[in-house]
Amino acid sequence: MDYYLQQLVIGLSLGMVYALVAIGFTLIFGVLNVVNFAHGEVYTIGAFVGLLIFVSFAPPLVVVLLVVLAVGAMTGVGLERFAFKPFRRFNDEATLKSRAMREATLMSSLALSIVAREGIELFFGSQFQSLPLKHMLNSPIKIGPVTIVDGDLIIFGTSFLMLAGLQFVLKHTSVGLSIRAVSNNPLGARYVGVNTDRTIAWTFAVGSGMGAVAGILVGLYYGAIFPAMGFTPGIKAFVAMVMGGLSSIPGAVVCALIIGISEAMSSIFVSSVWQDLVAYAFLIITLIFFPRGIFGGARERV
Amino acid sequence: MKNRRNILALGSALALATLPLPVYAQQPTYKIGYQLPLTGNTAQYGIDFKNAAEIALDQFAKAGKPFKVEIVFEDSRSDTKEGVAIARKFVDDKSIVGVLGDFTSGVSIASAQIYKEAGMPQLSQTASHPDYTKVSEWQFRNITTQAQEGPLNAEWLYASGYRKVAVIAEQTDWGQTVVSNFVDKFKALGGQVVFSEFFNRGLADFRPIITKIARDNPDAIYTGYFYEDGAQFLKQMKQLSVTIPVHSTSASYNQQLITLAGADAEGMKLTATFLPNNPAKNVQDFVAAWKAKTGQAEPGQFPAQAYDAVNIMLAALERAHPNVTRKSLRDQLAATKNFPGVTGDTTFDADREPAKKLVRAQVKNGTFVAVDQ
Amino acid sequence: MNASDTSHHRWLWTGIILTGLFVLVPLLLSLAGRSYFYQIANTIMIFALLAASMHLVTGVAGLLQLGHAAFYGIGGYCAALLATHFKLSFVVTIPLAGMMAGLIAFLVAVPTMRLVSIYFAVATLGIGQMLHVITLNWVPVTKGPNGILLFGGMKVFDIDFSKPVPAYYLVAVIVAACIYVIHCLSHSYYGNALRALREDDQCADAMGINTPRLKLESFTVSGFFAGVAGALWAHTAGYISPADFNFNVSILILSMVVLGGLGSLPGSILGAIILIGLPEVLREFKAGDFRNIIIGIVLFGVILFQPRGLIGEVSALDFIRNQFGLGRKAKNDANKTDGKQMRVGWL
Amino acid sequence: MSAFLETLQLGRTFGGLKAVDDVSIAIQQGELVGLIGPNGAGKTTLFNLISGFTAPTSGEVRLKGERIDGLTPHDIAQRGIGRTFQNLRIFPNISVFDNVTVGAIGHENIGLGSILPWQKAKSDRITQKSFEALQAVGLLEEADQLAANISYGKRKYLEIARALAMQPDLLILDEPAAGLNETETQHLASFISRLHQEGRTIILIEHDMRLVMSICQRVIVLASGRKICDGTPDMVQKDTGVLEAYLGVDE
Repeated sequence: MDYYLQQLVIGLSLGMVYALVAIGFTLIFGVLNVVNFAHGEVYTIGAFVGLLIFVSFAPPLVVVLLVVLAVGAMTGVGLERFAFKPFRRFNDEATLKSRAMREATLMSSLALSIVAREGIELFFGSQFQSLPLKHMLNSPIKIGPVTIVDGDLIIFGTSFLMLAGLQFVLKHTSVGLSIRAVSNNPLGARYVGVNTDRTIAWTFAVGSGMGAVAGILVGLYYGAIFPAMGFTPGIKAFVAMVMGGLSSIPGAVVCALIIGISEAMSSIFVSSVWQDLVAYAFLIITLIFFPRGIFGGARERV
Repeated sequence: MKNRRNILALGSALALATLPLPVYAQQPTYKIGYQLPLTGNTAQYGIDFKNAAEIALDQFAKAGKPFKVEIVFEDSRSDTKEGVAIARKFVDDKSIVGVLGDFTSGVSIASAQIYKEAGMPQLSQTASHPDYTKVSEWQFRNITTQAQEGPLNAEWLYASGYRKVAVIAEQTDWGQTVVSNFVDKFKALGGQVVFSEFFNRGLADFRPIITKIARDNPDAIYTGYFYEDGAQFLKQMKQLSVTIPVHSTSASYNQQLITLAGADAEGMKLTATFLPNNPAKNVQDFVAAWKAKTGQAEPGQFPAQAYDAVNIMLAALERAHPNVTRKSLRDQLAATKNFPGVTGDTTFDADREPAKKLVRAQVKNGTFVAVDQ
Repeated sequence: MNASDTSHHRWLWTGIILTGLFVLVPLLLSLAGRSYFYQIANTIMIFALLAASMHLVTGVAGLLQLGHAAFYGIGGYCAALLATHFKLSFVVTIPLAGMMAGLIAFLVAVPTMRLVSIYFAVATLGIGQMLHVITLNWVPVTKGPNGILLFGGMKVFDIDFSKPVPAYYLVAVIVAACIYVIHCLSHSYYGNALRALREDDQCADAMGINTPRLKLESFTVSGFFAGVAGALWAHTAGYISPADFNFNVSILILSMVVLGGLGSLPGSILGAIILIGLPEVLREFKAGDFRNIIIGIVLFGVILFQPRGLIGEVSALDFIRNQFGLGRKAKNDANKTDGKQMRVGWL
Repeated sequence: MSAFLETLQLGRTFGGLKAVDDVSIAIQQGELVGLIGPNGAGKTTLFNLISGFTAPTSGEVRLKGERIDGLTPHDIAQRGIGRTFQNLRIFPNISVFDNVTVGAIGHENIGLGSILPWQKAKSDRITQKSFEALQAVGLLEEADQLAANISYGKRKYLEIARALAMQPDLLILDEPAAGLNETETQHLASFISRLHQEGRTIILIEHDMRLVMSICQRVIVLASGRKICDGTPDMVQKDTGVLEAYLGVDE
């Protein structure tokens, strides 16, 4: 029994890691309806920036997270400026929603992600970076029969804060209002005086800042910071987003947890090499049988 | 509609063809090709090889031999496509008489097909795939395969009193041999393998596997991983308060393992062919040169492997001199006997496999030390 | 469809292409005396076929495909397994590998066909990854990470096709034939039907186009040709492992199609030449460490400044005017124009 | 004689909303029928029900006596219903000619086998039909331009040409005059009349009352998803129910 409980807890913490990445990813998709392939690299950049700060100044974790958030937000704005904005040449509805733009930005963000990953690799090498071990978030905490680490609590807390903060920003600030407006109807928002370009930049700032924070947190959690670190969480976040109905952030978070738990639980029955199959199977099943996401509520975006 | 394609193909072919071909001086300079990953996911290994090779070449140049040797490094990115292109390139260059590399077995084997066809001796420092040396008589390797290491470890674990063992290894060609060779011998000795599983390389989270292993409560865990996965595994074992003794192979021998895992690496046992604190002069010379060149800590198993591979090649060249051809170099390589390398004495057997002496080591106080036998 | 596709130009161009492919390029390569160029040429041709097969499904039919490498891999594995287990000659394994890949593509396509745009892309990504995980871990059949080594060589009628020059001709003949078929498909009214899918599949449906069937067909055909490419790779390289068919390869092929211009077959082929050739050229210039970044930058630049790729979808019906003088003729002689004269469509 | 196209108690609900409610209409061969109604009356939904874009929740659609509800749009199109769209839906990145061929391709039901040499007759028929359709709408000059590059008014005709290339038995035009100016509308009216005189059966959905009243023999009025009037233009103009529906008078 303890064994199953322990696997469940591991699955939960795995799911929380995916959820952390999925929040920013889903925000950007939900607003713009574009896939940001470079989100995984923003995550990696967050981890490397955090690592540099730790190595150079060794400040408290909170300070690092804030700096990483800021750097991530700037990266996001830059990313938007170079990979997304040029394709919104016209601000009519056809352009904002066109498939051509979606696919062009998918490719442009992919191209930038190659540049970013190769750049990091060139600069730092492709190996795991050595991280001062004292900064790692993996001190075990025993709760009854199961063991968790302090990082689990921090990641849970951060995810919670992000979700709550995001809800607050979206519901109670003017930036949030314009983000929601652009998400619903970019052209309409523009007609009523919302600065679409600035709002989209804000969206990228918020989403990428969150992605970067996820990067450093997960980096510290596993003690593994390396240029290709963004790929797997990126794909899992993607799957979570699709399962959750594409534009629903709480949906994506719940689905991330489901994926994490399923992966850990699957290793009870089969060899862990098949673990990745779980997420992909979920993806395909969702797409084929629940095209609106497993909660069904969200609007279908086709 | 294929017109443009051909014009471009012609254009790029011309562009490549008109590049200046090197002109060779009359003095005997032999060229060796080295294909290795200098970019991509495995670049860290390739860069280490390059450094080690340059140290070996440097020492050779200072030794005042009657001929010069040049090594041509080409980046394969651990990508088969690029590996075979490099192989063709080396084969084309008539002045290249022998080839070192590649890093992964896959790229080494795909390139080996070309070296086989062209008759070019190839010596890989790390290709451990059982089929690699079976490609042809032109393939050599300087790494002890698991056929040797596995049984040795099985005996060690059995002698330590362990009867129930869990085995995990990465899902690669190498990992497969780690498991099969160990398990066969361990069962033959009368031990029991209670758990055996593979994991995908670069897996961040080993906790589900560790929890599973802990449930089966083995006496020890035998692991086939490289240092990065190893560090993750050891850290997460400590995190879950699992204290089963861990044994590993020479592949995890790297100072970085201890840097990454810290105190969690304490106590891990492994077999190795190279220990930097071996007092032998050649080892100490290499370690000193390595530290001076790279500014890093002691070299790990793989750079030492590459250093020896280069020196074995150079020694074979020296024996073949002055009638150096690809064929004569191959024959001299095959004749390598008791070559005194930093990874121990190397002799190639009839299958062009090295026989090496493995030492038993352990992580103690943040460093690898030999275990008295 | 291009202005030059008039009937005599057609033969001229075909002649030039075939002479170039089978006489001039080998001649030049032989003069250069380096089998290296043959190797590059082979890789380029195999990837040109991959890009062309993806062109059909992504460029023409507009189905964004992120798992193409999986079909390439199925072809490679099928050929390698048939060759090692049943000692079959490549003459047999190559078409069989194509059919196998086509069959799997068909099975994959049946449930995913009604998905649209990004949903479909995500599904192909997921299925591609699943197939990769399966080849990597289904050890009893695929030998898993050990890969498959083909010891046999490629001897038919005493010609050893594992030597660079015969291998070049073998690959050139097969790739040229396959690309010709793809060309016929994409430059026919069938191709127009696929383009209609790309532009607006709902609308195409209302025009009487059987969109699910067309999607299914184009996906299957594309899978078939990817499988042929995989078999060619397996036989010419002599060794395959799952690493040859991972996600990065899918992205590489997609990049070729996008770089050359979505919807343009010559563009896709040009993309293959650049993305395989450029790293090698940069290698010559000792730009080793930077070459992957350069590729990323080139790709980005093309997407940004040449949204239609290097050779975008060419203005489609120049050829009508050239071929039939319809523009002018119609004015004077509109009612008399005989449909029989207007042979358009495909070469 | 049964009607050429008829809907029997056709209904479609979205959520609780009855977009189309118990609508029965019958169109005879060779008629030009106008379908009008205030915004949100369910005109386009009715249209989508007929052309198979939306499945009905109740009732049936019959074409030449055969049920066609529940069939896919391409099946229905191949049975002879050609349509245009309310918001122009041309294929922008291919040429005007290629746009039109798509209609003919649909009619010929082109498949993978059609690149085979002995299928050439099909291609020739497609070429001819497309050419004739382009000629009919007067767009031959623009044949090789990208569809995205021609003017708005011409795109309207392009859409009609594409539908004509389908050789439809019934042509459904969804607000063809939307966005056109006075002169263009005039021109369109005479064009539609000509199509009708050539013997085509046409349903015209339109906002522009004058256009409908001037060329249609019969007008059907929808309001709140229901058919409230069906008769000659004169009758419809005098009908109080129609007036109420348009003026928003409560019942």
